[in-house]
Order: sequence, then C-alpha cells, then structure tokens
Amino acid sequence: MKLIIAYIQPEKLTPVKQELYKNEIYKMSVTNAVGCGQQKGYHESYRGGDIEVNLLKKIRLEIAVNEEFVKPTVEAIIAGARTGKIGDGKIFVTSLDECYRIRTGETGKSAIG
Amino acid sequence: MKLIIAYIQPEKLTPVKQELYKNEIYKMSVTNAVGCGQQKGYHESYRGGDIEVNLLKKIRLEIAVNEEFVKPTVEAIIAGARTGKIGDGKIFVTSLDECYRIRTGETGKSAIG
Amino acid sequence: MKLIIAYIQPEKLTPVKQELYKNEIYKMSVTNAVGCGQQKGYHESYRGGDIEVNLLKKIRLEIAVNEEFVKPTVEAIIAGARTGKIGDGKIFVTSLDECYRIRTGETGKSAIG
Amino acid sequence: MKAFGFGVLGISCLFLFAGAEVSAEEAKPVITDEMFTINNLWLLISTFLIFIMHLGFASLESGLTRAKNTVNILFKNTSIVALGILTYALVGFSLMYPGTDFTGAFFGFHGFGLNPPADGMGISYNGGNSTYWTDFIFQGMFAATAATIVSGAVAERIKLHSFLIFSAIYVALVYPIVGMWGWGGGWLAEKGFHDFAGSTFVHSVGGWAALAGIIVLGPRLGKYVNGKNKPIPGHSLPLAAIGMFLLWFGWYGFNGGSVLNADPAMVSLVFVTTSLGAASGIFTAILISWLCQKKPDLSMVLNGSLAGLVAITAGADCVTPLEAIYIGGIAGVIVVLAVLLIDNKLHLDDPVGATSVHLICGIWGTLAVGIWGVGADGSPFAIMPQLIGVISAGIFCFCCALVIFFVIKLTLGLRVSEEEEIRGLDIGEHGMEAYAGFQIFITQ
Amino acid sequence: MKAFGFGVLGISCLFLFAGAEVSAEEAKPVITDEMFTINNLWLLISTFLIFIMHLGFASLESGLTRAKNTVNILFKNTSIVALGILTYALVGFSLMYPGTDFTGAFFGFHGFGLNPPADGMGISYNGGNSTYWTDFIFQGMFAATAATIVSGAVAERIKLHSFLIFSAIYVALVYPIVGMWGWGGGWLAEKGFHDFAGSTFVHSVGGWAALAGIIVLGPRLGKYVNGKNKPIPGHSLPLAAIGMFLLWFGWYGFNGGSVLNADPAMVSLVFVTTSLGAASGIFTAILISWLCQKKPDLSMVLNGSLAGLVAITAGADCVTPLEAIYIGGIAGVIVVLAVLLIDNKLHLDDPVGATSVHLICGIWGTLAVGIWGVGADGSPFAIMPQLIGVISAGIFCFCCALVIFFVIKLTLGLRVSEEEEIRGLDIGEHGMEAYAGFQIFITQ
Amino acid sequence: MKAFGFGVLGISCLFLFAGAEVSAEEAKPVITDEMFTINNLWLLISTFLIFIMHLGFASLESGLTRAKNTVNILFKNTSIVALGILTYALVGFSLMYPGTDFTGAFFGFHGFGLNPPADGMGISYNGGNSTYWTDFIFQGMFAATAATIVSGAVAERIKLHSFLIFSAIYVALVYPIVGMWGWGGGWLAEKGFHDFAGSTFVHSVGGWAALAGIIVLGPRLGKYVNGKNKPIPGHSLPLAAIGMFLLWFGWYGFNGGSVLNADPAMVSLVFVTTSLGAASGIFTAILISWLCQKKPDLSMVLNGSLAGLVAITAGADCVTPLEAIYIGGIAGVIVVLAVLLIDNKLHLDDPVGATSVHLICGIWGTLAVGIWGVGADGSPFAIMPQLIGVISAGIFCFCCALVIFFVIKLTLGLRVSEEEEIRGLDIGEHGMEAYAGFQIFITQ
Ligand SMILES: Nc1ncnc2c1ncn2[C@@H]1O[C@H](COP(=O)(O)OP(=O)(O)O)[C@@H](O)[C@H]1O
Ligand SMILES: Nc1ncnc2c1ncn2[C@@H]1O[C@H](COP(=O)(O)OP(=O)(O)O)[C@@H](O)[C@H]1O
Ligand SMILES: Nc1ncnc2c1ncn2[C@@H]1O[C@H](COP(=O)(O)OP(=O)(O)O)[C@@H](O)[C@H]1O
Repeated sequence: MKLIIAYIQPEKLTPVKQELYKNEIYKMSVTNAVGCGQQKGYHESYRGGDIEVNLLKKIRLEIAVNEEFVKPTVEAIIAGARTGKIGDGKIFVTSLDECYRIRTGETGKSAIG
Repeated sequence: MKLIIAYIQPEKLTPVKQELYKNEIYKMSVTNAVGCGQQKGYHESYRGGDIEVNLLKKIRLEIAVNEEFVKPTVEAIIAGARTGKIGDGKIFVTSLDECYRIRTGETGKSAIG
Repeated sequence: MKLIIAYIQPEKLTPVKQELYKNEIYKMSVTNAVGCGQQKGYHESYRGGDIEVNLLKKIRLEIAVNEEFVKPTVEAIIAGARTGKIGDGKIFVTSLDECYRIRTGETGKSAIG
Repeated sequence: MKAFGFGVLGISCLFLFAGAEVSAEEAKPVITDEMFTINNLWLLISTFLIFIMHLGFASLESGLTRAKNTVNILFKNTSIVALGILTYALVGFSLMYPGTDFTGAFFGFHGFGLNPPADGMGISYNGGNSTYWTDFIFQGMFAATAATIVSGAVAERIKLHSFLIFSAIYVALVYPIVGMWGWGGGWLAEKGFHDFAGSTFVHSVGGWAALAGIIVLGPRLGKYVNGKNKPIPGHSLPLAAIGMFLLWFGWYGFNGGSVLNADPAMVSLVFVTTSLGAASGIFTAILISWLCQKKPDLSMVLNGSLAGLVAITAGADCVTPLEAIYIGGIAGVIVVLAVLLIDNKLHLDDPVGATSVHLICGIWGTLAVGIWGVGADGSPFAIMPQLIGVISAGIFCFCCALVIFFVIKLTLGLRVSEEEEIRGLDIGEHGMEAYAGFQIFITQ
Repeated sequence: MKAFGFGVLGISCLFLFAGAEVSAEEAKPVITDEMFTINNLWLLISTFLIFIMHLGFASLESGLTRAKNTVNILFKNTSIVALGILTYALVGFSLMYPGTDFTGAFFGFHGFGLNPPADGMGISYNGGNSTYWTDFIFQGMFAATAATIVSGAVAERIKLHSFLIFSAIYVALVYPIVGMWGWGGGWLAEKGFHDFAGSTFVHSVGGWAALAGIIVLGPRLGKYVNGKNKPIPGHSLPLAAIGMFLLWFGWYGFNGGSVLNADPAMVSLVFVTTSLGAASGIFTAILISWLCQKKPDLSMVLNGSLAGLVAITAGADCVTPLEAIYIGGIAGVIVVLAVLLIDNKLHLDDPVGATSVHLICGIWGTLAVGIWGVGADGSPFAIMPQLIGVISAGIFCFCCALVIFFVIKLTLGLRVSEEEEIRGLDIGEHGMEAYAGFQIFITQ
Repeated sequence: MKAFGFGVLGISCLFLFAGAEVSAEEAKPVITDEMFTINNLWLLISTFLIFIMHLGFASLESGLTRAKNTVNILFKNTSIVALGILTYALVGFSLMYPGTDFTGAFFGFHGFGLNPPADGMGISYNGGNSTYWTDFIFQGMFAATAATIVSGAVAERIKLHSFLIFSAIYVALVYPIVGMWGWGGGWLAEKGFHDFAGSTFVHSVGGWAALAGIIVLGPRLGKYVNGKNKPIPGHSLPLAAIGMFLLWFGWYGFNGGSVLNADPAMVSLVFVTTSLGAASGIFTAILISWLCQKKPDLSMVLNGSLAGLVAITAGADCVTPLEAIYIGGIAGVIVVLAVLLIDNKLHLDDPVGATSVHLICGIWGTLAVGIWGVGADGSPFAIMPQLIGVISAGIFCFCCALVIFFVIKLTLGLRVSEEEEIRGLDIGEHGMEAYAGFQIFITQ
C-alpha cells in the first residue's frame, strides 16, 4: 500500500478530481498548504512597505492506494494538473504499513478503498 | 517508530483525544482537511445554481509513536471515533526513520514522547 | 529520498526559512496545524465558562530532499526554530519511494529539487 | 404610556412652553404647523433608528454564535423585520391601539388593516405629534424587535419554519395585546403602571418568549456534558461589537422617539439618561467581569451596555441622570451575574444572553421606575403597579410562548436533527454557507 | 419630478395645511423661517442617510463575491463616492438642473462648478424647501449611487482604472442628462412621466450600465462550464446582510428626502410605503425561493428586500400602503425569477444580481406608477408616459454604456488577465489581501 | 468657538433671517419655540451621529490590525465610550465650559457633576439653541473621540488596564482643559483662534497623545527588523472600510452639529464642505498612492478620506466649497506622505496611521483656516493665532501625554510581555479569541 501526496495549484483541484474519478479513484483527502518551489513569488505592498510573498497557495492531496493503483493515480493527477507552467506541482509517494477502516475495523488492502 | 495518520469526523476530536489520554498518548498534531470516502456528499444551492459538495470536513491527526504504542494508539482512535456510520474515517500507518526534538536535539525513541 | 516533516512555532517560520535558504534548500510546503506536546496549554474563558486550550498553534513543514540533504535540512530547522523552551517542536523523517514533477513528468532524484 | 399618553404629553409640552409667547392669544390652537412638522419628523427619524436595531440584533446574534449557523440567523432576522411590519399592519396596530372604546380593558380590536381616520394626516389627529402613518410605522418598527430577541436565544438548534411561525404569531398577537394593557390605554395604564419605552412591553415580552423557547428546546448539543458547562464561543466578536453599537445607536430612536414629540426638555433628558445608563452598564460590567472571570470578557461587556439600555428604557423620561447611572450600573452587574447563573448553574442554554439582558434587566428597569421615577406631575411612581405589570405581563407572555412552542413542537417539530445540528443549520436549512472559501472547522 | 416639482410640492404642502391657521392672514409669506429650517434639515438628514447607502453597496457587493476580490470592490466603492460628489459639483448638478431655460428639453447645461444665486441661502431660493448647498449635496449624494450599482455587476474581472474611468464618465454625464429629462424639467416631465425617487432615473440608469458591462465583459472564469451554471458563492453573507440593512436604512432618506420638504403627510406616507414595499419583497422572495430552490436562499431574500425598495421608489409618494405591498411583493417574485433567468438561462454573469434588482425591478416600479399611482391633484398617472420613460431612458443609457465600455475595451482594455483573475484582483490590482492572516482558499 | 460662540451664532442666525418677517415686532423674543425645538433636535441628531463614530473607530482600528488582537481593540473602544461619557459628566463638561467667570483663562472649573441652571431646559438657557442636557450630551460624545484616536496607534502591544487608566485621565482632564482654551471662552478664543469643530481640539489632541504613546511604547515586535520596515497587514479590510464609512457618516454630526443650531445656510455649507473635503482627500490619496506605491493601497485611501475630513473640520464653516476641495485634497496627499515618512523613515510604529491622519492633518486643517477662512463678520482669519493654537495645544497635550504614559510605565507597566504579544492580546488580556472556529495563523 502506498500513500501518495501531491501538491497542485488550487484551481486544478476540480480537474484532478475528475481525472481521478475517471481512473476509479474515489477516495482522497485534501488540505490547504502554501509552498515554495521553482515558481517565484510576488510582492505585496502595505502602507508603503514591501511584503515578499514566496509561499504560494497550493492544494495538498493525500491518497492511500493499493500498489496497482499507484500508476493510475499519479497519471490522473498529472493529467488534471499539468499546464506546463512552473508551479504545476509535485507528487510524492511513500509506503504505507497498515490501514484501518474505523467504522468496521477492517485492515489492509481491503480497508483502503 | 511509526507515524500514524488518521482522518476522523470533526466532532469526534474531543472523544478521540480523551481515549488517547487514557492510553497515555499525549502528543499529537491536528490539521483540518476535507475528504471524500464512502460517505456521500450533499448539495448546496446558491442563487438557483446547484453546488455538489463531496469533499466533507474532516480532522486529520498525526501521531508519531514508538512501535509498542501503535496498537494502543490505533485502538484509542477507533474507540473514540467509531459510530458505525459511514464517514467514521481511516487510519494509516507509515514508518518513521528518525525523529528529533528541536529543543534538546535528542533523537530517536526518546525524542518521540 | 526522504520526506522531512517538522512542527515549529508559528513565529519561527521566517527564521527557519532563512536558515534553509542558507543551506540551499529552497523548496518546501507549509501547512497550519495545532498540536499538543510537552508544552502545556492555557485557559480561555467565555461567558463564565472555562475552555481548556491544549492544542496550540503550530506550523507544519514538509520538505522532500535527497539523502545528502537530510542533515543540512534538519540542522537548518533546528538552527532557526530552537529557543530552548518547551514547545520548540519536532522533526520527523520518513522515506520517500518516488517523486514526480508534474510539469515535466520527471521522476526521482532530479525531480525533487 | 405611549399612544395613550399623547394627549397628556401634548399638554405637558404646551405647559413647558407656557412662558414662551408661542402665539398672541392663548385661545388659538397652540400646536403650529411647524411644531407638528418637527414632532412628526422626529418620530420618523426615530423610526429609521429603530429599524437599524434589527441589523444590530442580526449582527450581535450571528457574532455570538457559530459560523455554521450564521446564514440561518441572518435569515431569521431579515424575515422577522418583514413579518413584524406586515403583521403589524394587518392586526398588530389595531390590537395595540384599539382606541378609547377599550380604555382600561384587557383586550381590544379596531378592525383589520390600516384605517386612517379622516383627519389622519392633520394636526388634529394626534395633538400635533404625528400623522396616522407616522404613528403606525413608528409603532410597527417597535413590534418586530420583541420577536428578534427570541431569535438569539433559540439560535443554532431551532427549525427555520417553526421559528418563523412562532414569531409571526407572537408578534402579531401576543406583543400587541400585552402592549395594549399599558400603551394602548388598557388596564395597566389605569393602574398607574409606567413603562416609558418598553423595558417590559418590548424587552421582557421578548425575554419571556426567549425563556420559554430555551426551556422547550433544551441546550445545544455538547453544551452541558456530564453536568459541566462547555462554552461554545461566538464566531465573530467584531460582528457582535457592531451589533451592540448599532443597538445603542438605534436606542436613541427607541427611547428618544418614545417621547412621541420633539419636546426639547424631554427628548434631551431621555438622550442623557439613555447614554448614561448604557455607559454605566459597560462600566460595572467591566468591573464585575474582571472580578468574577479574572480576565474581562468582551461578550459580557457588550451585554453590559445592552443591560444598561434595557434597564433605563422604562424610566428614561422620569429619572435624573444620576439615577440613570445607578439603574444602568446595577443592570451591568445583574447581567453578568445572570449570565453566570442561567448558563453555569441553571444550565439554560441561551447563546447570546437574551434572557439575562432583556428579561432580567427589563424587569429590573421596570421596578426601578417604582423606586426613583417621578411623573410629569411631580408625584413619584409607586412600586406596586410596577410589580403588577411585571408579573402580569410575565405570566401572560410566558404562558402564551410556552403554549405556542409546544403546539409547534407537537405538530411541526421544533428542533433540527442531531446530524443537522452538528453540520450546521446553514447547510441543513439553507443549503449554503456563510463564509464560502474560508476554512471554518468547529470540533464541537 | 424632483427639483422641478419644488413649486408644486410646496403649494400642495400649503394646501394640506390650509385648514390649520398657519398665520393670521393668508397674505403673509406662508413659509416661515422655522418651516424653512425644518425642510432644509430634513434634506440634510436624508443626505447622510443616502451617503450610508454607499457603505451598504460596498458591503453587499463584497459579501456576495469572493474574498480574493474584496479589496478591489471596497476600493471601487470608496472611489465612486468621491468621484460622484466631485463630478457632480463640476458638471453633474448643472447638467441635471439646468434651470427653466431648458424646460422640456433633452439637454441643458448651466455652466461649470457650483454657482449659488444671490438668494441661494434664503427662503426664496427654493420655495423654503432648502438652500442651494442643501439642494446640491442632496442631489450629489444620489448621483454616485447609479455608478455603484454597476460596480457589483462587473465585479471580480474588470480592470480597476477602466472601471473608474467608466464610472466617472457615466456619473458625470449620462446620469445627469437622463435625470434632467424628468427631474430637471426636461421632455419626460412634460409628458407626465412620474418617477418619484428614481426607480428609473437612478436604479434603471445604473442597471442598464450593469447590463452593458456584463455583456461586454463576459462571465467570470469557471462560471459557465460546458453550458452549465457553476455558482460562485459570496464569501461573507454577514457582510451582505449588513449591506442590505444599510441600504434599506438609507432608503428612508432616498425616498423620504425626495419629498423635498418635511411635509408630515407626505414624508410619513413615503416611510410607510417604503417599509411595506421592502417587507413585502422579503416575504414573497422567501416564499418563491423556498418553492423554486427547495431551501430558502439568504442571498435571494436580501435581493428580495432590495427589489421591493427599488420598485416602490418610483411611486412611494403616490400609491397607498396596500398598493405598496403589492408592488414590493411582485418585485420580490420578479427578482428571484430574474436571477434564475439571467444567471441560469441567459448565462449573463452578474455576481450580485444588480440587473435583476435595479434594472428589472426599477422598470417594474416605474410601470407600477402607471397602474396604481395617483397624482397630487387626484388624477391617476397613465401607463404610456411611464413606458416611454422606461424605454427612452433604457435606450439612451444602454447605448451610452455600451459605447463607453467598448471604447475603453479597445483602448485601455477592460478585463484583467486570466492569471490575475485566478489569483484575485486584490493581489493583481492592489498588491494586498483583504484578510491577511486568515486562510482563504478558493479552488475555482 | 463652540459653546462660547452660542451668542454670536444665535445672532448671526437672526441676522440671516432678518428679511423674513419672523414676528410682527422686532422687540419680541426672536427665537420661537419651534426654532428652539428644531435647533435642539439637530444637536441631538448630531449626538447620535457622533456616537456611531465610536463604532467607526472600533471597526477601522480592528480592521487594520491583526486578528489576534481584535477582542482587545473592540474592548478598548467599547470602554472608552463609557469612560468618556461618565468622566465628562463628572468633571469634563465643567472643566471645558466653566462659564463666563473664566473668560480668557487657561483653566476653569465649575464644580463636579451636572448642574443644570434653573432655566436649563428653556429657550433662555442657550439662546434657543439647546437645552442644558442637549448641550452636555452633545459635548460629551465629542470627548471620548480624542481617546479613541490613541487606541489605534498604541494597539497590539499596550496593557489593557494601563491604556484604560491613561484614557480616563486624558479624556477627563487634558481634553477638556485644552478645549476650554478655545471653545470654553479661554485665552485662545480671545486671541482669535478659530477651530470650528476640532481639527485641533479633538483630532490633534488625540494625535499628540498617540504620538507620545508610540514613542514610549516602541514598535510592535517584528515591525522593524535590521532597520527595515516589515509591514504587518491588517486582518480585515472590510472592517476597516466599514469603519471609514461610519466615521464619515458620523462626521456630518461632528461638523454639522458644531454649527450648534439648525441654521439652514450654515449647516448646509458645512455639509457641502465636509463632503467635498472627504471626497477630495480620497481622490488625491488614490493618485498619490498609485504613484508612490505603484498599486493603489486601500488602507491609504481610507486614510485619505479621513485626512480630508480631519482637515476640513477646523474650517468647515468658513471656507468655500472650492477651498474645501483644496484643503481635503492637500490633506489626502499629506496623509500618504506622512504615513510613508513616519512608518518607513522615522520608524514610529502606528498601526492605523492615527498620527498621520489626526495629528498631521489636524494641524494642516487648523492652519488652512488662517489661509482661506473668513469669519462670520466677513474678515479673514489670521494665520498667527492658528499657529499659536496649534503649538500651544501641541506642547500641552504632548507633554501631558508623555508624563502620564511614563508614570504608568514606571508603576503599572505599559507593554505586555513578549510572549503575550506573540500569542496575541486577546488570549493574554481577555482569555478569548475574536474568531473562534476560524483558523487564523499569523507567522509574525
Ligand atoms: N522538495 C519539495 N518539498 C516539499 N514540497 C515541495 C517540494 N518541491 C515542490 N514542492 C511543493 O510543490 C509546489 C510546486 O512546486 P514547483 O517547484 O513550483 O513545481 P515545478 O518546479 O515542478 O513547476 C511548491 O509550491 C511546494 O508546495
Ligand atoms: N484511500 C484514501 N486516501 C486518502 N484519504 C482517505 C482514503 N479513504 C478515506 N480517506 C479519508 O477518510 C475520510 C473518511 O472516509 P470514509 O470512506 O467515509 O470512511 P468509511 O468508508 O470507513 O466509513 C474521507 O473523507 C477521507 O478524508
Ligand atoms: N509524537 C508526536 N506526534 C505528533 N506530533 C508531535 C509529537 N510530538 C510533538 N509533536 C508536535 O510538535 C509540537 C511541539 O512539541 P513539544 O512536545 O512541545 O516539543 P518539546 O517537548 O520538544 O519542546 C506539538 O505541539 C505537536 O504539534
């Protein structure tokens, strides 16, 4: 089992979700994040003082999947989020040791979906 | 060392915390998240247009523990969060390679607690 | 590749960022979190009722790095965040199986930076 | 003694000006067109001041409750203004001021709808104080406030349509019937009961219904756990503070307009007593909150100012500025202790403190007239009529409210489902959120 | 018939008071200093009431749009007040009230700047209704509202400087020229067209420009996807509710002040019709929204109250309270259906519903005068002049607005870049955020 | 020249109406009951307008600071209203208007508490302008504003009780003593110093204390790092905009009421100059902010409007509308440059720009009277008395404020602990948060 973490542009959440649904991945968790990557920030100014904003708003996805779903998931995210412009985001994959469904107490591969 | 990630219903945070305390797990980090799982979403409407809300509000817990605490932690979360209804949530367990306490610079098993 | 997760005091974000930049770590993701650790909470009161606040505001950093950067990253975080007082925070290190840059589709070590 | 007092006040106003050569001969009509126009204008100005109190209530109540129920509260407050004005036009005005045929009565009715008399727009209609239309709209704006008071107390758990039906009935029937007892020339007026601008007839009337509501509804989920009070903080204290300031602002019309003409001595006295009552309520609420709660609680201090205002309302025209400071100051203490008692001891869940502010301080203010108040003729008011007024209005309103709430509970249901309460009434009742795009998470 | 109606109204006011022994002899000047002072004061009070409507618009519009564009909207609304008053002093007042030389004309101009006549501060200037300064500032406060209406409709996508230039031109030239047709004694006034306080001359004038704006600009990104309407919820309904209440509050000056003096009968009638129009708009909007949308939509109900207010504005002085209930109630229904039509069917993206509220209900209100309105002389108004007024003002305003928008589009550009629209105009145009420190994430 | 000017203004008002046959014979008392009632009413209306300025300050200040200190700011502003009114009743009114015994003096005192004279409610009390109660409450509402100005400047770091004690002393003693110099018939009045509604006596008085406060307190943590200015953005610009609009709204009473009667010519002139001053301040602030900061800064434009208002306050009654545009426009430029200077160069940390708006523009406005102002008798005001007034008030207020702040610093302490400042004064001083349930994270 793998845990996939992806950072995408906020406005890409809906297309990514649609791509995931197409690939039959229906479960996910989403949080807000700010990040800095290759994308440069911008400047705000307030009462004459300069504010450098280099932590940009991003959406963080967390998706736990069984091994066979890793590829479709990654592909779906890329399909939905890629524009070719800097700031498109990153996907990280880590290993998952165990998974429980709280409602039933199920564990492992069957609990994930 | 393991890192336990759990998604629970927002209103279950207090009971889960109480169960964790009972099992002598006092350290945790909490973030807000929205998620879709088996639980169906609902519809909002705004000025006559329909909005499908399928990312529901959840609480994300992150708890780093030594191996012997994994079971009590998972059990405590289940004890506090289970209602038997869809939407109760999920628990994921991943491995932790290292852990540092910033204040003292301690590492490893002793740093975690 | 490793994924470093750190919890720090909110007001330490800027110094930590500066230390990271010094060590040439430019990429990171930041989220808000609340946490309980050794640091005791405090009491609020509202209309005569007591509210115990033991989940304190923290900043959560997520930084994916190649192995050789783990040490500098951890050191930079400690350098920026340590005050010696309880509540300084924790750093967790987990393994990363894979990493993709969405824009280019690059993977692995070269995608991370 | 509102509408009923028109004549009396008109005369007292003449009296005041006696030495001022209004006209060459005393025989001529003493109210000139100019005076009529000023008096009428002042009542209209008061009308828009009272109107903005509805925004005050809406802000205060939504500020002191959770973000997930904000749309619902705003919706209720918006609806109540409309319901209040419309039902007052339909039956309320007629029930409350049924005319001299019903002097001393418990109940009177003058027919449906608005029926301006032939001279309704002239000086003669109301002793040169106002036209019939002014009379109606000024009184109509008052009406809705009573229902708004309930709205805050029952917030975060009552079904929308059930609340709207309750409010419509209460404001259309109960409010004007009780009001008629005093202001419409009914039996309480005969007894010498004095409630200048409505400590009893508006605030307690609303407060009793609030009390009935929270008893029938029960506390919000998670408010009292294992017999312990778990505070549920309001989601926006700026909104609450805006509410308080707008209420105080509107109160200048509420009390000032209740003079029912623009008499300089009277209106300026009322402005002074009203201001000092509010200021003094804030002052003592700060002190007592600092003492009892260790750290001074803004929500309590906001309540303190409203407590002072509610309390001074009954006697704003008949106490001295110094007495206004006493009345408001005592109200500021009472309200903090009342909140602590009602919430922490009695475990009656009133999210905005409506019962403490409007009911308890409304009673205090009404009784204070019996302690310090001195009538226009120089004779002090007695405490007994005040007590009779407080008790009789209390019994009537509380019983009516209980009955209406129970009937609604049995027929339509009163309380939303547990699931809806957890998710919030905004989604449950309205299918929308108050702050789209902000992250609002509430874990209780 | 505003400034033009001064004389007429002054006389009608005398007439009303005829039986009231104002003075010993009929020959004496009938407007006393006192009456002059009252009349003048009432217009000044109305002025500050109208002023606060700008805060109402600012709140309503920022509440009904996204947090990322809030600074921009507040900025526009703040600028418009200033632009409105300044351009009105420069040319607007002179274009709108060019004087009797231009009676019955399409266009008139009296010279740049403010030029008080010799008797400008005395009773004789305006039949004892107001001084020249009062006249100017009362009318000047009106002017800016027309531009503010546009602001909401074109929100979240228009370039700041382009909008400011549009507004300055529109409020300096188009608004006063059309207004002159009716209120300045122009050709529509001659035709017997009646628009008491501006259902057409303010609200429709603004509404037509709003319509032109949203046509030229196109919808916001992501609003209509594959022919489907994707709602973009407003970020703060408390702000929107504050906006509505303040607008209603200000409307008492908007309509009440349009009587142009403090005549008790007239002003109180206007207060009653205005209140009932709004209340009844809320009432029907609740019903229709509950029916059509299953769950009652707060944003629609807020629109409902404004719809009632806009509709009653044309005839607030010449319909009965009962007819006001009809007019407002029908407006409440119209506005909900209009929003559903314009947004869901026509796919014209109007974030705050400005076209539905101000344009559609402005037209309805103007026509309603032709149905129910009865003039001061007792003869009913005809529908044809009203129709002519609606159509001619519509054609003129819509064409002017279209042309101005197009010229700006071709020269300066009208719409911000896609990237800026996604990130928000606050960062793009102002380099700042409305809620620093709050987490605001919007995924569309 | 406020209370002192009563007589003069009363006469000028008679004068204006001379040609208007007020009464049959000139010998009769010229102020009728009607005129008395209107004048008095206008002052009471102004009173509630000034009252709402406190909400304006509360909103503006909390909007321009961080969410973690919002409860604290709202608390301070609520307390100040109460303290202001109560201390003004106790000593302020008596210090400020000690009566003719102290004409030309530096200091006078008329005894504790409110002591209405025998004719305090009649026409004779104040030349038919107001009753004693009106006089008191109108002036009392003014008093608190001076302290409120300080509140914003010292925000986010001052201890609650220390601030409250400072405010109580400042508003009870310093404000009325300085005010007496001009408005109470003191030595500055004798010198021919003219400050119509308080550019100096209210705004600079507050501004000097603000300056003293920020010097003694030092900047907020993290505001200037290694000699570089790090902006700390306000947490809610809608709140700040609400604040600005409400302040402007209230200013119609602040300036309009300072005419001290309802004289149509005077009050309408004041409305026009006030409106144009504010509009023009906005206009130039937009231009200069667009130029200096590249992107137009809403917080600067809000300051611009207030700058225009503060500046026009001293001469609103004695300059022409065109001059009002100049005065406001120059103020709009000054305020932006002053903020840039004070914050970016002098590194004096004033979160809301109170010193730039109230102090600097207050001085500018006072001097502008010496440039353009023309007295009621047609002779222009001289610049020297204005300069003397500015300097003497400045020295007195600044020294007093410094001393009080230092004494408090040495005894009670002035600044909260570093830890409390980081976590926020809401938790530290009040044990509560302004936005429970919202996630507010601030990393500085
Ligand atoms: N090494 C990293 N560690 C943590 N987060 C990262 C890392 N690299 C990128 N991110 C996250 O991904 C977001 C987008 O990254 P960016 O560098 O702009 O993508 P790219 O360079 O592929 O266009 C960043 O804002 C950040 O939140
Ligand atoms: N595979 C997954 N990956 C990421 N998050 C998940 C996954 N499955 C569930 N979640 C999270 O857990 C929450 C609850 O899941 P749900 O399916 O409703 O639980 P159950 O089916 O066990 O009742 C979801 O809203 C989501 O945030
Ligand atoms: N075992 C853990 N699991 C998850 N989060 C933790 C854990 N320990 C600490 N944290 C996070 O780190 C923050 C700081 O921890 P704290 O115990 O106060 O540090 P220290 O004891 O090193 O001074 C906590 O608020 C919490 O968010």
